[in-house]
Amino acid sequence: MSITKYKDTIENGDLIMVYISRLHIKPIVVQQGEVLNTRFGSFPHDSMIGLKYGAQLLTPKGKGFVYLLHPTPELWTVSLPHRTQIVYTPDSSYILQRMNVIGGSRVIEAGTGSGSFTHAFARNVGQSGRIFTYEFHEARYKQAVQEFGDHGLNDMVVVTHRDVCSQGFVITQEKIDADSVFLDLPSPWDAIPHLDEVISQKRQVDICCFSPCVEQVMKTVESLHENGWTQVEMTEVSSLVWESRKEMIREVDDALKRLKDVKKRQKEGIEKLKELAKAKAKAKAEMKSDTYIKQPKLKDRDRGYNPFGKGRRIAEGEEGFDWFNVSKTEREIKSHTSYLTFAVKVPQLQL
Amino acid sequence: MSITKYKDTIENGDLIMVYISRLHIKPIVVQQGEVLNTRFGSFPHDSMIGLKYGAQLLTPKGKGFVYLLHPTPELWTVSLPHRTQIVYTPDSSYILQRMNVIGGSRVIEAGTGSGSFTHAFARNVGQSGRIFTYEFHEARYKQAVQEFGDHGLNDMVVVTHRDVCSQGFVITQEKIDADSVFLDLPSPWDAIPHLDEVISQKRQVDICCFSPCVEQVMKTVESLHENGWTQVEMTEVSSLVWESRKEMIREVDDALKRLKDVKKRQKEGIEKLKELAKAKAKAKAEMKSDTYIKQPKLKDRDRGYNPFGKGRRIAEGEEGFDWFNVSKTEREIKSHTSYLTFAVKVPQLQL
Amino acid sequence: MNSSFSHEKGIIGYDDWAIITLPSSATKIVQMRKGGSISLGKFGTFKVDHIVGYAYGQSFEVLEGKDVLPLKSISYGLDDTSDTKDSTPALEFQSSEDNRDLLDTGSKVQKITAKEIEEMKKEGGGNDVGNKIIERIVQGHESFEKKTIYSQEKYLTRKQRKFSRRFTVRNMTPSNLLNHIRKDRDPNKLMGLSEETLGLMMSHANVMPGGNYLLMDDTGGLLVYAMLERMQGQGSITLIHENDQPKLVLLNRTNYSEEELYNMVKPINLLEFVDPGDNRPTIGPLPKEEVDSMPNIRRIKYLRRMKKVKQLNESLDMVEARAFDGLIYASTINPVTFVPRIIERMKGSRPIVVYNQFKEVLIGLSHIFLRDSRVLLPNIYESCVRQFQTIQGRLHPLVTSIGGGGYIFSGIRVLPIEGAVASGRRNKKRSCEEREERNKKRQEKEVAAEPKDDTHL
Amino acid sequence: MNSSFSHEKGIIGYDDWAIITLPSSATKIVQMRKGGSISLGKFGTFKVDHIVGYAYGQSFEVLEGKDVLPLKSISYGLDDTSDTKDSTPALEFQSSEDNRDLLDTGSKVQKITAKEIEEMKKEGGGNDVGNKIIERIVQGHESFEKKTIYSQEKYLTRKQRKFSRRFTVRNMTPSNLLNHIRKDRDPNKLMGLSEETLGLMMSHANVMPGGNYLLMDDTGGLLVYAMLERMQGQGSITLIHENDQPKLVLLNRTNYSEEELYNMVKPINLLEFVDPGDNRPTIGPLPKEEVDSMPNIRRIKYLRRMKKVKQLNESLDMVEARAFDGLIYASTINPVTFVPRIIERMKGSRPIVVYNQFKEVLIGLSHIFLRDSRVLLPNIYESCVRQFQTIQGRLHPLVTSIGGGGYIFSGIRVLPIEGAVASGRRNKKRSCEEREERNKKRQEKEVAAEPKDDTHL
Repeated sequence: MSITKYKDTIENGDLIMVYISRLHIKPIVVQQGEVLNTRFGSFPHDSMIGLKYGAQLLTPKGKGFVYLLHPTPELWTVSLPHRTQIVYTPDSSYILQRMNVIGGSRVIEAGTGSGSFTHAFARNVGQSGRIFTYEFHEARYKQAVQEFGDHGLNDMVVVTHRDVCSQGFVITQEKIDADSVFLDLPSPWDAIPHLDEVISQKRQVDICCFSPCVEQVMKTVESLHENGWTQVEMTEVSSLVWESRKEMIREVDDALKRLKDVKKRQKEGIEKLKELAKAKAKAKAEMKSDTYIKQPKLKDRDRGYNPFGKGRRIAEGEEGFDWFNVSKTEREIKSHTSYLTFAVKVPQLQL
Repeated sequence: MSITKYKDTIENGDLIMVYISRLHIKPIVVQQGEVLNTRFGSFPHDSMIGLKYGAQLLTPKGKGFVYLLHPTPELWTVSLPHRTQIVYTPDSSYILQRMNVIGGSRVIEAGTGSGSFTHAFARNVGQSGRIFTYEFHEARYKQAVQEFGDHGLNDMVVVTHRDVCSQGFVITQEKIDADSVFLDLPSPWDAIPHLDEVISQKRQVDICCFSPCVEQVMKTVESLHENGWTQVEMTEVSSLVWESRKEMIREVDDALKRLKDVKKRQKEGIEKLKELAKAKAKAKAEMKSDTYIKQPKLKDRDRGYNPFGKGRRIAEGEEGFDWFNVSKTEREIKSHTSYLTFAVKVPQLQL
Repeated sequence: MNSSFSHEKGIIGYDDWAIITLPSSATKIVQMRKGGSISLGKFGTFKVDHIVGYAYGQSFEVLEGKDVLPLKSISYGLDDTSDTKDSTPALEFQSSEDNRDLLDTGSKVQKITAKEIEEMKKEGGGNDVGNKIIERIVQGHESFEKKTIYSQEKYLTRKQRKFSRRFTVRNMTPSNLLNHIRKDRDPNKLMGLSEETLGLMMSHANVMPGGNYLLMDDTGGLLVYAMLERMQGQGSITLIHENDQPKLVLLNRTNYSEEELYNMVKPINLLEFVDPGDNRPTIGPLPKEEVDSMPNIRRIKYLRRMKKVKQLNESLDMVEARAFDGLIYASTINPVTFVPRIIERMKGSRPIVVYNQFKEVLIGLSHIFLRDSRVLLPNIYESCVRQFQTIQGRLHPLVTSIGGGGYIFSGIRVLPIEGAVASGRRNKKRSCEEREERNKKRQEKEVAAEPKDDTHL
Repeated sequence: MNSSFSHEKGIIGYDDWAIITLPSSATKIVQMRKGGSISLGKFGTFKVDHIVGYAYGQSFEVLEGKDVLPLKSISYGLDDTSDTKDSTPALEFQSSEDNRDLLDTGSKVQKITAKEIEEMKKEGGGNDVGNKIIERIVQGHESFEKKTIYSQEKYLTRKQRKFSRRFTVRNMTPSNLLNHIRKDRDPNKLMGLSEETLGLMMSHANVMPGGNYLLMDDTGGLLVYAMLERMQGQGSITLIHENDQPKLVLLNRTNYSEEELYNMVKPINLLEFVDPGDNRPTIGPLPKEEVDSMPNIRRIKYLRRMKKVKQLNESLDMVEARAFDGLIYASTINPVTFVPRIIERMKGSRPIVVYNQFKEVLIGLSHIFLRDSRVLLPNIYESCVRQFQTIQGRLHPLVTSIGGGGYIFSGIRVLPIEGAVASGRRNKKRSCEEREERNKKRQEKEVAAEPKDDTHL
């Protein structure tokens, strides 16, 4: 099977992505006789074989379930442990779009890193394209070779264990003739001078350098200019994930009604007032947070906080109340990945 | 009158902000006998005297109107011609908040520039505080002196015509003893070494350097470290203005109904079909944009595009249709003003 | 491989559609008609024949007689490094260390008049005219020497953008087409879509050769184009539209032939999509003899119609077989009520991507899918690119940019076992399990980071 | 001037409330009780008496015996420049040019055990323990020398944040209080409000000494505090609340006395505000003789009540006089139906500022005011600060930050002539006039920038 070609049915030996929870998606290779253990229960691989991709799978006891997903470069990226700096989808998708990496493109990538962007490159270039990817860290190189094989990318991807900054990009197997270059290196300026040997001499070549720090960008920009690259532009992708939420609509008239009620009761005499105070104190003691609000009778309910009676947590979006549809980011957001420095090199053809 | 103290009624000699349109707010000093000419008509100043601030004023012929607003530092900023780089409210409000510029603060500002931030500083420090502002460009200095006088800021603001980078901040009139410093200079690192002479030796001093380019920030950071400032942090304020808009809710069932209708008519024969084509061609010719859509009868209207009948522009939010409440930024947004580099200097008291 | 794909268009060729960038940085769409001329207005006119054969991305300078001179790049300001022999040599002038002596008196400082400039323009058509005008303007600027070197460069760049006669020829890629419309036409023609959001959609939807996609496209065909480029002639795009035919005006500016579009893009209207059984085409096929005996014109018409019938039937087959590998939805029809119906036609574990210019529209959709067990990982994504000026010593983000760029809702269509799981409440699906996980993490962090014993809030 | 204002609190004094920043960069609120000790948990304990008298902003290192040593700053990593005699000298070690030989095997490379660290901690209370632990950890790290100098520094900083015993004492400014709650407690306690949005609110509302403001504050009193600090004892804050008394828990952590708060902050409940005439207090005043003859406790109670009655009556007078200089609204009560009623109580040309965590809530309000001629310049504003790491050679924005920060609606209350202008349609008020202006500008720009003659789209 290949991550770059859809299948309908799960077969023995397939790489699948098991959705356990939103923050936990586990890639496994389906093997007869194996078992997947999760906190929701155990799932024998045998029960997966023959199911449709996307199927829900219950534990034998029916207590928990997972979904069996088809691998995609983006799901693969999400499922990765953060073992090295990963190029996430907001960056990778923009790079692919802007550099026009499409079927038939010939791409240089250095370093391979986690290999996750390699997957997206491979998906885009297809069988007629080619990815030349370089990794100088030996353990990572070996892992990449293994994974690309498992994921059916061998037709498109050529992995080389090398430090391109000192040794350049030339390989003996074939002429690279790249039209797209992606450098995710601490010092891209050491690699840039080596590119002329391997990029296309017949068409525009696009480059993108991925650097977290401004100082790196500055040196990269200088190196690109010195090496004849033009249209140099630095960019930064900001991305946000929005969750849709519901916020209760509390009307002022309900609050006024409640206050009037309080006032009326207050007028009903000191005795009553004292009881009230007790009830209030009790209600207060029972309140743990602002979201603990009163159980109103639906008939003549009060949309705001009602100090009489017992506190109850109202679920977000609960019926019997009015809600604003709102959106919210997560508490902690990613505010920076890397700067992307783009440039092009256009062969100066002589007609 | 003073921009830093509210009045209720407009008097002769007041500085007022005349709201002509959202993009045109004109500051004038009310003078008996003068006339303000706008594209909505002429407004004699005499008709303004005695009115309440916030009043709507009609032209003598009642054809056009303006609103007479009380000046505030923020309105003053909006009304300025863009004659020099202005510190706009999203930046200035954050700086004021973060540096805790409040009543009694003693502030150094260099350069004065358009003087607009000086107004906000003055509003914040009040009568018990002090702003020491420096401008090396003579014409701008003179204009600032004039404006601060007109706006009643003389009690709080001391303007000096000087190049602080070469001559420092010391003035003969009084001891500065600043606790807040704002530098909007091309090379703040030239001014930073001069600060020790004029900042408080008894309490924490906050500094903010306003620089558009990264390279300036780098040199500033270095200079701050060298001169004993700590807690150095660079920040950038991004701000957006959202307009609320309405987007028509077009339901798929309405579109389906229309297509069914078309199909029915098509079945009704070739003759009819031909007429239809003509009508369609006509309708199409009459459409100038996607927002030209059909005049539906409210009874059995079609929420989508209806190819029969005459095109008509539907106003945003028009009754008889359903609308999403949505928000939108302006077409062109401000994406960068300057980087703000903050730091503090804490006197190392010996007990 | 087919040479219609922009990727193959490395070299400027006849009949190509391309995008030209002017000195003002505005862009325009042109077609390379053999023997034709292309006018850049005040930036000059040149013959198509002179630029054909160069690589896309090449810059040129307009010379006398509609000729051109290839340039390595268009660059402006003091370090104008474009290697042209015709350029006037770099200007020499004094500059000031700061601008304290500079008075902002607007146009009064300029001694050269608009009329003089007009007359110079008439003198000739080449770039040297532009350079001469700039030289004269600088000489005519009374306080030019009082400016700092930075503001001199700014001034010079501004003038060069106005008067120089250089241009760059760019490939008609989906990104270049999008940016042309977004920056120089009207972003609303594309429902506000930005390049980065387009990229995000293509990746989230996993668009690749061989996929069979469902699409609603109210961007005039930009999405069709972006998908076609990635699919390289393999797979199909079933295009749901709401009129008698889809609006694909932008495809006329690309290099795809009618035949190529026929093979890849299958239009189907809403009614046919929603009710495929009831809307099968009822025309033909006629017996072979009858077709053979038709008059020529009628036969051609008949065959053309049958071709469409065949295409439609294939699409209806796919709808009935629920055979789609992804949904990309960019329509002004309310997705909240429609998308939940569409996804029944998709295979399992395939992505759903819904674009809208307004987040508010997608929030409702997201709420629905939070309670719908057919969709995993429902979220709204926003992506926004900031561009920086990279002139040495003056690195900073661009001061203004085009606002908006849209939002996407994305999720994965899955196949829940019927009855096995109550179509989960919101809390079930996200809040509980995840907030627990997240809170746990946070608490661990807090415990590690800070003592709890003496805190007051 | 009153010394309660945080501005006057330049020097750490007894009974002050202050904020302490720990090595982990977490913060905590403390009060400087004379003779008391403050525990920073694993970061040590020190005596209040040792830090009183230093300037706010001062950093310290915890020494043996709850003593402290003043430091110029807390800095971490290789260039730890804090000038303390007790610090162990900078460590010396090899580093690698790149990390190609480094294996990520997690905790296995560390030879020092958690137990050993615990034992070292018990040895003593001063910062040198922290430094010794760090030294031991580095020595125990098998592949530390295979790291690049950057990752060594990162590692060192991380360990210092965990084991060093330094802290900084900060002034209880509204910003510091806000950031403490936002970063180390729960942003929802402040309705998600960020420092930059708070600043924007204060400027848009033109908060200054002498102003008389209307306020709804569901942030626990943070807005009251921020306003008080700016008003310096002049003017008033009329605080509308919806219960028997306002919730101002945060004010207990500030240095304002009850008397100061009484003079500036006037609570009034919703009912009293909406219907001031019907809700005048009916109690007292009693004849002087009666008061004099009261038992002591009852008299004190009576006088206290009369003080509140006086305060409430003043507020009701202002409501009836429509005398307010600004509205700041940060309440969970739907502003859409309430704010249009409140603004009747404001003077002309005074700002309206409505905060909400969710833009969606403010859109409805903005739509109402687009059609309401009582409000000029209605808009929704968003402001967001990015923080950067400024370590030399590694300048970049922080990799993560706290999301959200809220939105404000802002406009100016004006006094339209009744009947003179139909309460303008949306188009009237904004779209037409302005779009015209804007389009005109854009067209001019386009005309200047680009020829129109040969464009195709």
